[in-house]
Amino acid sequence: MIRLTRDVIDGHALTEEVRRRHCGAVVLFLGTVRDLTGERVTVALDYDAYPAMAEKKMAEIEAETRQRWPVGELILEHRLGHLEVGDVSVAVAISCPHRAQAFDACRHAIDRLKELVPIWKKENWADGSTEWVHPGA
Amino acid sequence: MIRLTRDVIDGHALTEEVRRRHCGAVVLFLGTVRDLTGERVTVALDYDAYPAMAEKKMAEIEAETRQRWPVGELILEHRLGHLEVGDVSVAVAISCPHRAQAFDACRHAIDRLKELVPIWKKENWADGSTEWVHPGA
Amino acid sequence: MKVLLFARARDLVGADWIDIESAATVGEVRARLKERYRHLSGLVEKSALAVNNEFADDLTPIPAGAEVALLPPVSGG
Amino acid sequence: MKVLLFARARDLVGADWIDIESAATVGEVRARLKERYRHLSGLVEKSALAVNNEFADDLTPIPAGAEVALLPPVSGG
Repeated sequence: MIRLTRDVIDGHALTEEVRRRHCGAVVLFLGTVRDLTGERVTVALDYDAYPAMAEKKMAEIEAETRQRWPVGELILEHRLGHLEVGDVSVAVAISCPHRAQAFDACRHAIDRLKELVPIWKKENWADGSTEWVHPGA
Repeated sequence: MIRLTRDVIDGHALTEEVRRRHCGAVVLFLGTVRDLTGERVTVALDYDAYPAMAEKKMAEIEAETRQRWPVGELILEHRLGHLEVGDVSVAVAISCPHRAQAFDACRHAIDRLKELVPIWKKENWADGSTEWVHPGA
Repeated sequence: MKVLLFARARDLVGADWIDIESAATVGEVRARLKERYRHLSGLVEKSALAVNNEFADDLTPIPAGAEVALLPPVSGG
Repeated sequence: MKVLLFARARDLVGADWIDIESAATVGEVRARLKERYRHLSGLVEKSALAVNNEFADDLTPIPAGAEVALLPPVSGG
């Protein structure tokens, strides 16, 4: 399952949603807004997306992850809009029969999301300036 | 922080406990009681421990993990006693500045726990028989 | 034809999308964007283009009525 | 001297610990356990021994008053 949302991400609900009787391992990844990037102080982030394509890419990542690992359940959720330091911006919850599978599959899903999904963040630095983050550009 | 407990493990509380402003990544691992091992059906597990040594080894694993990765906070918790299918037997919650660190450190901690900590499980099979699990013995 | 803009590209142009002369391929779209919006050209160079919600290389043809978007390097997560 | 037992070893003996003649090293403890509790010997072979809450190889000496434990292969998690 994949979701784009403007609401608070509830990691606990995701974790409960993916638990399965035949799965001995659950892994939850939460990406949270960090207060420091290098030496610069972040006070908030704004996330923007190309929603139709972002949902399509997230669905492809889900399908690809299920193809490679015996996933019980998998949820990929990304929040959009204005987030403060400490807020959860992205969550991946997954269950698999065994732990190596759950770790590998969870990590694959978040790595691919960061690489492929058209979502962008804008830094709100402590000095009042803002800056879209475009790695390599 | 490490804990042996006979109570239900609250993964959500652990996740909240480890979140830190300078850490952009939180990983939670939950080990849950699976209904199948190969073709055999489990109805419950009993966990026994050598408590003093188990706590010592868990504390060593925490220290070793903190030494190798920039851990914000780390909690290792293992439940003892009688567990039904679906119950959480073990949890590792961890925060780090970046996600690769959090995944690697979490996985290291649970791998080491399974290798080193004197805790044993007894299968309660569906046919009414029981069996201590001693890999390789 | 319409090209959707996001993030820094949208801020640089001051609009959610721009209208350019019809182009047959993604490469032509890229060339027109660089020609017409000079202050965007550095970013266009580093951006991907999407046709109907799929990443597309410069040789990809653009079907009639396709949704075309300029995607600066992503930073979600 | 006392040797703590766990899991299958405890079930096989029917006690939380057993008393054996004092031994100078872990290897001697292992040998005595195998000698005295025949039905335990296969498991002793595969088990670790701990002295004062630390894994100990057969050459490890046993200090006076040490806590000694027989640890069958662990299966926590």
